[in-house]
Amino acid sequence: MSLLAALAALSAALSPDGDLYVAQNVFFAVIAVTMIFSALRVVTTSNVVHAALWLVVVLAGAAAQFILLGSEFVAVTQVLVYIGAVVVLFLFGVMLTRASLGDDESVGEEKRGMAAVVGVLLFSVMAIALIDSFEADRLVIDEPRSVSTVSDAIFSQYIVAFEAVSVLLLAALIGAIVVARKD
Amino acid sequence: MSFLVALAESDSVPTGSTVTDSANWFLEYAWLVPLLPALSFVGILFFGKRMRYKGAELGIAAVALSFLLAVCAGFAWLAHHDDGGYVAVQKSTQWLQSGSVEFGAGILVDGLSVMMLLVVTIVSLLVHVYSTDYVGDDKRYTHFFAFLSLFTAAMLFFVLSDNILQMLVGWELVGVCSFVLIGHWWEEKPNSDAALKAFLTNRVGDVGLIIGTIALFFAAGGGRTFDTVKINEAIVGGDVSQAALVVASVCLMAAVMSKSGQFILHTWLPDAMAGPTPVSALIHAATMVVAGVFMIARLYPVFFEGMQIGGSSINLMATIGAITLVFGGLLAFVQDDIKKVLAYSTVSQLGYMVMALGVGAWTAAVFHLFTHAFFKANLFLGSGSVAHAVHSFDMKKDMGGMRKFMPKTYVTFIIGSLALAGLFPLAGFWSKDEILVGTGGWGLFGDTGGNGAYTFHLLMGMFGAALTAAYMTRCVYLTFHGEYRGGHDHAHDEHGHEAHGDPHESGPRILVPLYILSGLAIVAGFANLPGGFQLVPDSWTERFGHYVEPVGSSYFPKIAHATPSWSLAVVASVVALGGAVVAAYYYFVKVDRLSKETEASLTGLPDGLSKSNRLAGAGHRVLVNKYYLDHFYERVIVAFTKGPLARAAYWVNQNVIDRTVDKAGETAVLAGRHVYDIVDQSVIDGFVDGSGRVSDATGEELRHINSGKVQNYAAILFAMAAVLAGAFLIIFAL
Amino acid sequence: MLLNQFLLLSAVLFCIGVYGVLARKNGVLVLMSIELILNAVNINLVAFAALNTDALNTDVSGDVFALFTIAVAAAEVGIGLAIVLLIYRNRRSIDLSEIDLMKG
Amino acid sequence: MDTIADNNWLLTVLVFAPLAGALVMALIPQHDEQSHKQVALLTSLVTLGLAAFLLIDFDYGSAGSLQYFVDTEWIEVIGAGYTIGVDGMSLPLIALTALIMPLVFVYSWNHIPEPGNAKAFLILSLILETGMIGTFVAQDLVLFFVFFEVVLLPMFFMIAVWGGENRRYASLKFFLFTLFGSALMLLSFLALFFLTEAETFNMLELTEIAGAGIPRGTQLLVFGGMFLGFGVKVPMFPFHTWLPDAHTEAPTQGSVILAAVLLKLGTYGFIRIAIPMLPEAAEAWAPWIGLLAVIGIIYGALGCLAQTDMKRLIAFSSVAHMGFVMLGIATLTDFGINAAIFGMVAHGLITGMLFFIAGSVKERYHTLEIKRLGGMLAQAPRLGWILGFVSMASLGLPGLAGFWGEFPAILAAYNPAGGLSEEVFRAYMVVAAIGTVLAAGYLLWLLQRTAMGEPPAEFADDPNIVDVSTTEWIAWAPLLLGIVLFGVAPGLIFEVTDPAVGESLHKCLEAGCQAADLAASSVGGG
Repeated sequence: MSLLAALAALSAALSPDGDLYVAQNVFFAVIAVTMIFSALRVVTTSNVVHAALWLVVVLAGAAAQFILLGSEFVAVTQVLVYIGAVVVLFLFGVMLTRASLGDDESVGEEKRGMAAVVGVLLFSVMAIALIDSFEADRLVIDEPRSVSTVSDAIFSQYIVAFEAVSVLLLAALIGAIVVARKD
Repeated sequence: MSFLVALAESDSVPTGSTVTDSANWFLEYAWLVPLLPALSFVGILFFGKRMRYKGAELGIAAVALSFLLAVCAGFAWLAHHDDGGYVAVQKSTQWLQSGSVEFGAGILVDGLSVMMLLVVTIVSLLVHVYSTDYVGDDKRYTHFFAFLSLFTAAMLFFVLSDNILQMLVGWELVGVCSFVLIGHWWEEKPNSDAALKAFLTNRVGDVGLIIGTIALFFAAGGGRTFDTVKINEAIVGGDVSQAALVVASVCLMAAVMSKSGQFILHTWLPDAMAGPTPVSALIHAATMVVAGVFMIARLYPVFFEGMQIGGSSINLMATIGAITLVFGGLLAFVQDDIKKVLAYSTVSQLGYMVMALGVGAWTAAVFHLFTHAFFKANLFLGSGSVAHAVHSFDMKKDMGGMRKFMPKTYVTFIIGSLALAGLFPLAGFWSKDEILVGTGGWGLFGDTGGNGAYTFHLLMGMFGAALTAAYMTRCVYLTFHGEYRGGHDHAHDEHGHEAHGDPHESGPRILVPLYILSGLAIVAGFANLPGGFQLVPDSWTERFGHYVEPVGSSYFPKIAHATPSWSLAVVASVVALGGAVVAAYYYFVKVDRLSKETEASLTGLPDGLSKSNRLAGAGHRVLVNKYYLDHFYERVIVAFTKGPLARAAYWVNQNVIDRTVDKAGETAVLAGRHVYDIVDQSVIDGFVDGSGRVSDATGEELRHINSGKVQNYAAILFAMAAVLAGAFLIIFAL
Repeated sequence: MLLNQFLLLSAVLFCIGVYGVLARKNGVLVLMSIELILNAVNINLVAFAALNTDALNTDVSGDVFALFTIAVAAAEVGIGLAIVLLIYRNRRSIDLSEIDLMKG
Repeated sequence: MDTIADNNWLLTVLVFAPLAGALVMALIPQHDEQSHKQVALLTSLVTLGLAAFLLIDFDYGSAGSLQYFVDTEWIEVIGAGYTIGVDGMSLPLIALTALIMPLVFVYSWNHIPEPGNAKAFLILSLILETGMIGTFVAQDLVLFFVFFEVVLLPMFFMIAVWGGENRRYASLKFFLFTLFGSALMLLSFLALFFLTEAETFNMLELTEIAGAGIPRGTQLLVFGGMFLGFGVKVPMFPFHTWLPDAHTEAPTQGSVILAAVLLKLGTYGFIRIAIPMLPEAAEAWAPWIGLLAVIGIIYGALGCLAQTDMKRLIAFSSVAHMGFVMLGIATLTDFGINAAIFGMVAHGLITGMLFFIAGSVKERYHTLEIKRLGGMLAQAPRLGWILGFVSMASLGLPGLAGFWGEFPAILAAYNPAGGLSEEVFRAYMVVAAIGTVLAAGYLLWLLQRTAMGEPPAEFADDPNIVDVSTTEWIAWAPLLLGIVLFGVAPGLIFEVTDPAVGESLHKCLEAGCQAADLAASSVGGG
């Protein structure tokens, strides 16, 4: 059973008309708000471990959005790689650097102000551009894109890039070892 | 002998045109004349030190060969002219092409350029020979000869040019060679200062030359040509607007003023005496300074029309010349340095030439150029000979009575002086007389004709003649008569020698050039005996003008020719003689007696009335200070440009433009902070802190951007990206 | 659903990430903020993939790119953490404001 | 447009040969400095050989059209192609680049600046060479931009690592300035892409379109973006402040490359991209460009007079010289643009040479402070004479290369293109002509204070001060010869550039730009 179908079933339960699109919008809004809140926490909390945990929420939210967009394979990968591997890596990093759990980091106010201005500026420009350009585009997602389509694309059209990424991963692996080893 | 065969060849002259491209071999191949010294320059530069006579032999050989070629070209021109009239030979090839316009390079051989070839090569040859002795033990002997060759080559290149672009090249090359040669002894600051001054003053004039050249390029006839003949023809044909000609002639006049040392831009010329004497002879007699005069002569239609010479009684060029000739002559009076006397005399004589061209007496001007080259070179080399003996140029301190020690030099110097003073029958007399006639201002016993009635200029010329005779008398007296005042404690002279014993006569390599030049100073005048006096057969008169002046050629304006006048000749001679006699009386009688009575050194003696008369004293002071022009140039213009102006510009650079940029960067970084502070209600704190930062930053620019913190860089990066994207949006919205 | 709602969400996340990168001192936290940025990009990519997919046309390039990004992000975190670790070992601190090797 | 079928490989090889050399060097261990130097020199010589072959094989009869033209798809999605080609405008600059680099490597033979590490230094230089040649052959805006930016980083590192005391500041300033400029430039490129209906980055097509269909106001803005991008690189007057710092702090080789080639990327951009693609806007901007150019001429000269440091003085003189180049470009006539290209080459040779000299002086005297120097002619006569010679060339002495960049630019300003005000440009002409006097002033003054006079006491018996060494001779001789050669026979360059410039302006004319009607405007005057 595809996740999207489950979603449809859920929405049927919620609304008597069983309108998939309304349900999608509702889910989007809920997840988006959660993500934004969690993201804000990630960048504002003073506890590193908390930040990592908030990050998990954002990543999970992103996975949910992928499902809404009909891209199940990406969603699954997101959960596996990000939540499964990357966040764990972060937690290890926190432990190894002994940024003692719950340690307050005092951020210079000057920097926050500067960063906030840059962020807001960036967002406003992007928002204007996006609203201006994609006002009319609607997404109609009835069924997920199958994994086989994605795999076809990866192993035909993007085979070279795929190989390059694998080399990159290998190189990163070796690089990380070289950089981090103790001698 | 191939050249004899070539001489015998007759020239084919197409009818109806006054320019041909096929002629006698020596005329067609006249470009060899500048090429030889140029090659010798390269040769001496690279191999000179290894040669037996350290490169001098190569230079002399090349210039001698050039001289021979020039002589042959001279004969060929005579034959060419006799055969077909005044038909210039032009050989041209493409030099470069830009904007679909071809720029040629070539030679224009006519009477004027052939005459210049002769003058330049012979003076240069003699100077070369003279130099082997004069700078014989100089440590940069080879180098000296190399640049002497290049100097000669540049001048020859200049006079042969068939287009003004090429003339510009030659003109500047001459300038740079003079820079090198004047600064030959660059160890001493005054010498390098003089070299710099010469070059920079010329450069100022070059602004005029560049603009004038460009104006002519676009203005003349079909447009877009530098070809001298085409430009001149267009002007003669009336195809060029008067406005363009006025602009061009005034601009070119500025160039002439700097190069030919006309009043207010002449100050570099006496300073240029810092160079070795042979160089001074070459610069002031035959080459550099007459370049300006030559250019006027070459582009005469431009000036004739632009300055409206015909039918007038005053114009810019003639007036500048007249002022120069008088003021230069006055300055020559107060100099103690023999070379400076001659330098100011050159200024004055150049004034004559420019004035002559300004009043329309073309032939007279060019003829004066011709004769002046010989007697002035003679005088310079003579002064060098004396200075060589006493190791000084100071007439009052270190000379006097030299005729006893150096009788041969004395004789040649006297001949040169008389020729310069314009006394009959030496060269200067004939040429100066023609100039005075040419002013057309003489109406005493019948009108002499000419291009206008330049009476004022005639009077100035007369006065100048008297002055010339007088200051040369003073110079001769101070140098050669009276008691020998030298031999006391000597400073090092330009060679770094100590003087020892009495001065003695110079050697043959110095004397022979002097003999030749003084011989020429005697006979050169006969090249252009005035016609109409019935003293000599008509076929002997006005030979120079006949062969040199492009009368009837398509690139020369229709100018009127003055008729010689007995009365004027006599009056002018009397005036000159009068100047000489007054000066002779003062110096040879009064001063001589005074100095013998008081046994006072001449250093303390007054020149003329300056001690007894306040006004005259003030005049003397003005003259000694060279009309304060140098003060003006150095203290005011140069000092201002180098000092406050340059510093101000630099200050603006560092403190306004740079600071603006730094501040912009700073502001970009600080913007966030300030906004935050204001939002955070700590306006006062923020203000104080911020102003502290600003004042810190004045000492250390870009400090905040440059703090080396990664995140600041990243902030700038993102902020700039946002701003750019915004700009992009705005462009799209338009 | 509108395309824009995803894009704007992504923009918000992106800017929050930028803020984090600029404002945090702790190296690990900066890396986390970078993850936020990358995720924002991923949402964009997948959204466009969804836009380009209909009955006639199944262009899944966006999905593929998102996968690549995830892979690259993993590599980046690995290297980034290794560097943080190294810095910590050398300087006993991972405070970025103390890292000014590039200072002139 | 595919004019030549064979030899298509030539340009690609020419561009990427230095990069290949750099790759080879990356494999050689760092301590083996000798082989690094050898490989670098060899690579640049091979490149020079290829450039020489290009010079020989180039069809001069049709110098106006692109040759060795390659047009391959590259990034399909955005319509960017791998489009390269060479015509008379770019040929001299390619040759200049290919000539300068081997000289830099020869000079590096025993002048690797502190703190050493020949490997990195030479590899960066080779990458620079690829970037520079690539910029000159690119016929696609994206490709052009990529090469343009490839140049930036190696130069940044060269200054930041091997520079003088204040190197961080200078390198950062250089980086920020140029990055700022190129960002705006990229913006303009994108605007061109979207605003012309063609949706292409192909420079030929964009030149054909010549801004048709873009409203005038937008054209002006887009040109403004390019103006900033290229103007910073040139650098033009108010954006020049990075240059003296960068030059002063950069190692000798860096200064030479910067002066000889890098600055030309900006001016080349003007004549290759900005003006042909937006002729109408160019006409509107031209008086302002001209104004900034003449301000630059005077201002640079005044700046020079105020300097106490030899290298900084030379750097400021670049501002003045590039002012002449920009003045030529601003006239929008073929005279002017030809002069500009000549000026670029001449300035490359002359100022490159001056920086070499400054480097050698620094090495001998350990200072470049003009006050402390003196008497070079006495202690190192050949060095002194070369300085004198190059100064003469730099101040625009006829018969040497500098003249043909200056004089024709002034000439062109007398009679600018049809739509431009004659009065304004004639005023510029006079100011520029006065600039030549100032140029003579500061250069001769420099010469007098450093080369003439007696050697100062502190250096009088310094055994370090020796005359020109063999490597220096080898590195310098081609430049010196070039200065004389192009001074005596300027046609060598003018005849190559003239057809190309004519072609380029002709296209403007066809596109409705009111460029110079050459035949009609022949009678000037008053």
